[in-house]
Amino acid sequence: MSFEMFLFYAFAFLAVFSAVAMIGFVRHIVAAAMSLVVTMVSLAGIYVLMHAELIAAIQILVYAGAIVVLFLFVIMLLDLRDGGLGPAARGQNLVKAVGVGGTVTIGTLVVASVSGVFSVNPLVESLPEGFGEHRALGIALFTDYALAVELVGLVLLASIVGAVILAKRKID
Amino acid sequence: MLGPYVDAYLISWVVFLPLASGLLLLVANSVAGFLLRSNGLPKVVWQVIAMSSTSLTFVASLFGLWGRFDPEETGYQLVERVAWLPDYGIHYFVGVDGISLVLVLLTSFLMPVVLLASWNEIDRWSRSYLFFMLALETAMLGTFVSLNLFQFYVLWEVMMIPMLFIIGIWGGPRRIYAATKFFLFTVSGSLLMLVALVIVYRMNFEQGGALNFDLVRFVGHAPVPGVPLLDTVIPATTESGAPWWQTQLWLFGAFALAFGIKVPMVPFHTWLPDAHVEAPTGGSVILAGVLLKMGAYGFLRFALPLFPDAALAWAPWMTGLALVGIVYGSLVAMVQRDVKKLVAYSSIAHLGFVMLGVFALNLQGVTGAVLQMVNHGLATGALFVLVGFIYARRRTREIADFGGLARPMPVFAALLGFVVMASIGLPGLGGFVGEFLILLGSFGADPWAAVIATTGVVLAAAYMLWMYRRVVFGPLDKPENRGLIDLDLRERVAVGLLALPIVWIGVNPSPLLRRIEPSVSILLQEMELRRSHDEIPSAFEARSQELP
Amino acid sequence: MEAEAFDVAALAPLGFVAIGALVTLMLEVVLSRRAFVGEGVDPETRLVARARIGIVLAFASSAAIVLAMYAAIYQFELGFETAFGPGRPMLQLDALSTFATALIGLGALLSVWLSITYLPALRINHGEYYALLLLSTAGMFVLVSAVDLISLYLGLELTSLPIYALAGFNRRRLRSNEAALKYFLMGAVASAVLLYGMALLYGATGHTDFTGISQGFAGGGGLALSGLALVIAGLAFKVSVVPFHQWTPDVYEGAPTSVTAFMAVTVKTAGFVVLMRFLVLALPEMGEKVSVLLGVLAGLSMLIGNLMAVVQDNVKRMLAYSAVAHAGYLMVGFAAGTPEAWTAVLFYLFVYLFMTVGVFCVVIALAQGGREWDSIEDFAGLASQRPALAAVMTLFLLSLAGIPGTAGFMAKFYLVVAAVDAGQIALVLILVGTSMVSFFYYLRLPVVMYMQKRRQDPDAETSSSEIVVLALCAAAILYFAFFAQADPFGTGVRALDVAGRAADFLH
Amino acid sequence: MSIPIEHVISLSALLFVIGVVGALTRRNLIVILMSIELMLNAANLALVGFNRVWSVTAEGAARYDGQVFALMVIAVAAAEVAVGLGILLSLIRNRDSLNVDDASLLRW
Repeated sequence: MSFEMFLFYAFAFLAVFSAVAMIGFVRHIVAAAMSLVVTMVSLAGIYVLMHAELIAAIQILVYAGAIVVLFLFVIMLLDLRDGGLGPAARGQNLVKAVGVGGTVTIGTLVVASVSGVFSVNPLVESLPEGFGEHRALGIALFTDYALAVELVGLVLLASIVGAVILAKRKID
Repeated sequence: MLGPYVDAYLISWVVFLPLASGLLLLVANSVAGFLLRSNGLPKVVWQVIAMSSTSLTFVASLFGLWGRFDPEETGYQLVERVAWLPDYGIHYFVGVDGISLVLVLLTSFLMPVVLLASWNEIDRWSRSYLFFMLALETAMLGTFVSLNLFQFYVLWEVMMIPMLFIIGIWGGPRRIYAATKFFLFTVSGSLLMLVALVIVYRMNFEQGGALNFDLVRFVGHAPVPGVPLLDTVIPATTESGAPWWQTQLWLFGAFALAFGIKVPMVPFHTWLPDAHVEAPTGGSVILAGVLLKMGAYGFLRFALPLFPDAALAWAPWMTGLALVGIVYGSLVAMVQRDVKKLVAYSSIAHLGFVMLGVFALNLQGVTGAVLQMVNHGLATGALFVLVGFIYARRRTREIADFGGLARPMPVFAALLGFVVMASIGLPGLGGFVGEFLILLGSFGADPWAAVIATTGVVLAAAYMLWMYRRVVFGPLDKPENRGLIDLDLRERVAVGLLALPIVWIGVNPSPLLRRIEPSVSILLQEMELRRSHDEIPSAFEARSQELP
Repeated sequence: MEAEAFDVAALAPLGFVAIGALVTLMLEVVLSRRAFVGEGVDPETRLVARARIGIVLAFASSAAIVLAMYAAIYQFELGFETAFGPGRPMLQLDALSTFATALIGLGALLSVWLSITYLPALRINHGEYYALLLLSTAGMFVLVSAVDLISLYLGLELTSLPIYALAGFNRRRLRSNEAALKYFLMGAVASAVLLYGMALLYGATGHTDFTGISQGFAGGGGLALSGLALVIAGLAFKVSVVPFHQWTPDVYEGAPTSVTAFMAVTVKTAGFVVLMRFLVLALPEMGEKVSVLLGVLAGLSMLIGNLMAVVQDNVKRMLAYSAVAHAGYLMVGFAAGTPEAWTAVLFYLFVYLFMTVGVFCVVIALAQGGREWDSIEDFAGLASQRPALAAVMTLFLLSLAGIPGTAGFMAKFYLVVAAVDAGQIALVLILVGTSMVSFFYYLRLPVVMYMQKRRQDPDAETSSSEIVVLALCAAAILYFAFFAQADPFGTGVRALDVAGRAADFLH
Repeated sequence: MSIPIEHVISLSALLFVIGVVGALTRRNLIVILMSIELMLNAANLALVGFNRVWSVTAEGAARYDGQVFALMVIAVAAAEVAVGLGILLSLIRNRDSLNVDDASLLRW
């Protein structure tokens, strides 16, 4: 097994483990947020392995740097004494069980179908020079995808306005 | 000045005149208030407007439609056809034949009489009441003259809305229940008919016809007499390889459900007693006089000619249901203590007769059925009017609360006696001719059915006369009944107007029969022509070549 | 696909509403600065000032929307047809997108007018309301012209995020908070599911644009099919099709009524249009399987929507289930999948807009004293007190029920014709059967309005903006009941033909 | 040698399922939000992984559909969290609980 593969499995294990920890067995909500950070960072590592350096950087910047901080900020704001989690995943009723089962089935289906599909389009071994680096991706973003970037701007504006009006302390 | 327009669109004038004056009523109050600076006008103004417009409608239909109708000519007359939704083959398409003519006359005649009879009955929102009545009249007239299936369906459903409000707002104590039940039964029953209509329409298109909802093929200026209805070949059964929903049996069933509920035939009759008992007098008369005829008319105009094979296959069952209706209606009527309910159940029995005549599928039977529709409209209408009068005086309709009314109210007693006789079918009055023809036709189709139906005649005599005896004769033992005032002039005129045609039809039915019979015989020919014997596809081609 | 030159003019409708959103935001700040100098202003003055600012903002938003609609109609008339984006096509300008843009604009415009007096009545008159509404409208404009998964996803989020906030706009009311929360949680899960489906589709086909997907889709394969299923599920959530409808009643009930009206008509339109475009462009030969899947969704929606609506006591909740049922009727058109069916679906959406806005406008007209009058008892005897309001409400409900003489019937009729034509008899029978059920609950309101005694006596009056909306909706319903395909006033426009032209986007 | 795409997608599917399970079974609102983030991350992983498969056009030029998509998703995720937490805060002001089951005014 190459070093690359080793790193992949290590990151994969970390990601899955901390994800399960987040939804499963941590006791305090801050610990859950920390588990989320670990997952995010592991995924960033995997992105690097897959020649997506820019994504990896942004993943860490936005997720670890902004989103999880936002979570922590709200947790702090709420001042939860008991960790706020209560008993771990209790009493799942039938509907939820069916939902979970269905999703797992879909997931399994996906995994099962993956092998067949990719025989037609094998992994490209020789990537173009500088694939996934910030320069190439940046050029793509502001030429082919400029419209999408504009739209993301609008989405962010909408979320700012929405969040402000909802969270503002005093309104008349 | 308007002469040419009136000539060319005679039917439309008759149909839309009531609605126009109804809309006038709606806006008139604010306009009058604005002009006269008053808080609206008294009720009598609105009543006079409504009265005169309905009377005008009757006069127009009498002199215009009846006067210009040529009994010698078969097929539809006074036809008008204007594109409405042309891409879907939907036209505003009206015309009359003998069958619809008499029903149009019945409707336009009943309406002013009803308004006269219920002059003092409505004491709140009377303007809205009059509007609903007038809108109802337009919808009913429009339904009778429709020659486009889609237009027919629209008016058929729209008709229920004013009736819903008339029962629900101005009805008796259980009016909400009755109105809702009436509306849900009749409107939901027709939905399947819509699907069947659309299926027939698609089949017509798939067989190379135009996208067309018109009932008759339109050639040049007027439909050619005896032209086939919708050139569609509809397989009788699935044996021809058609999917089940494209067969006559199923399609006829969908139509029969809609019409059967409206008639009402027996398993679907439960809405009728409730609606009748709770409705105000005007609503009851229109309901019994006109709305119930819609079902039977629908069978004659649409279900039979479109699906002749299915009609034949269903005929024994429908006859059976009609007989059940006659016997059941009569028996239940016999045990009623409420006069209005008794009349309601007698309607079920009478309509059973009509359906019996229709499904005899021969000339006498069907002609008798059409005639009986008119008679029932007049006689039962008069009964409801009289019941309304007595209810207005005593606020009760229990038979037990009356007795000996002949003494304080002799005119009432005499008129009630006359109407009861008409309802039973005494020779010399209208009911006799109709029932006789139906029994004759039914005997030709199935003697046993005629025999069973005859018991219905006997039963009808029994419960009607028994009711009459208990109400009018006997001791005048209730103190409240002593001081009853006899009918005043308005009331006498209203009932008298209804009595007039009853006598006329009984004495001289031939003007009616002369107009009904040709249309009925065309209808029966049409059915025979469209029966899907094996040679039908070739017959279809031949017909298609005949016509441009 | 050869990308066209990037034509900024094509973005005009989107640009107008986006700029309008920014302008209203700025305007609010500027105006409130002038109105509230210092903290010492008494609350009464503040309220009056707020109401005035609200009117200005409403006019500004109306102007933006009207400009956008004008641009869209202009583009529709000229018959523009380009796929555009600065490099690769992201959005498609064609008859369908311009038609839907105008339609959504109309829904947004009417919602803005509904809000003018409603927001002060509930004391939630903040300028951000209009900005959020405009941003959401912009998102829907993107959505209906999206021809790429990326723009579809972004459009969907831009549509949804402001509506989550709008649903919770009445911050003092717990119900509104919870509605927002519920809508947000379920919506976020749904969009994550949608996103995952998109990722799978991309993986299976190697493309994110619809035409590329249709080329790569050939033969399907498990990956592509599961991706497709997830995408359909995600979109079905937005248009509240069973079994993805659970949010609908709570959000309809909890959100401020003007927001409910807005999302009921516009999100549904946008969702169905994008679903239509996705199905037609990405799956040109929509297989039997997809048709069956859509048919099942349609049948379930009609059954559950109509049955659940019967037992509701709250008018907004009842209308929510009726919305589920109507989504089911529309899905019948999707299961049929013929050009006539698309025409019928678009016409239905057009008519649905008037009926729904009208109904919610009546609910709004009853709101007063900071409270909604939205239980069925609150309508008792309305006809004796506000006869015109009761009359138009009856008209809207009859139209929703599909009684002839209303535009709702014509819409249903065209749908039935198209479905019969496509041989979907089972679905048509379900449609008809459940319509019978629907009469039960649509009839309840007219019955209580006309046939029961008035219990409460609020002395509210219908404001002029509400009268305009009600009159417009009622007139449209009556007009299209008889002239869906005719042109009695010589305008050269026939509604059904317009819908047909819009549905002809595939050629 | 590079990482087999099947493994990447399996990892992504696993994370997605974990996210769904978390969103459906946990009662704490913040944890539900985190689970939704996990789902979005799973989709991102799939997008980036698939971009590795579809990385060049027929002419040999680089293609970035998946990576660009992933970038957009990251931005949108941030926006979503902001709105979600805003809703949470306004709810908490009216009711002092983070538990979903306490949202009982409206039936779930």
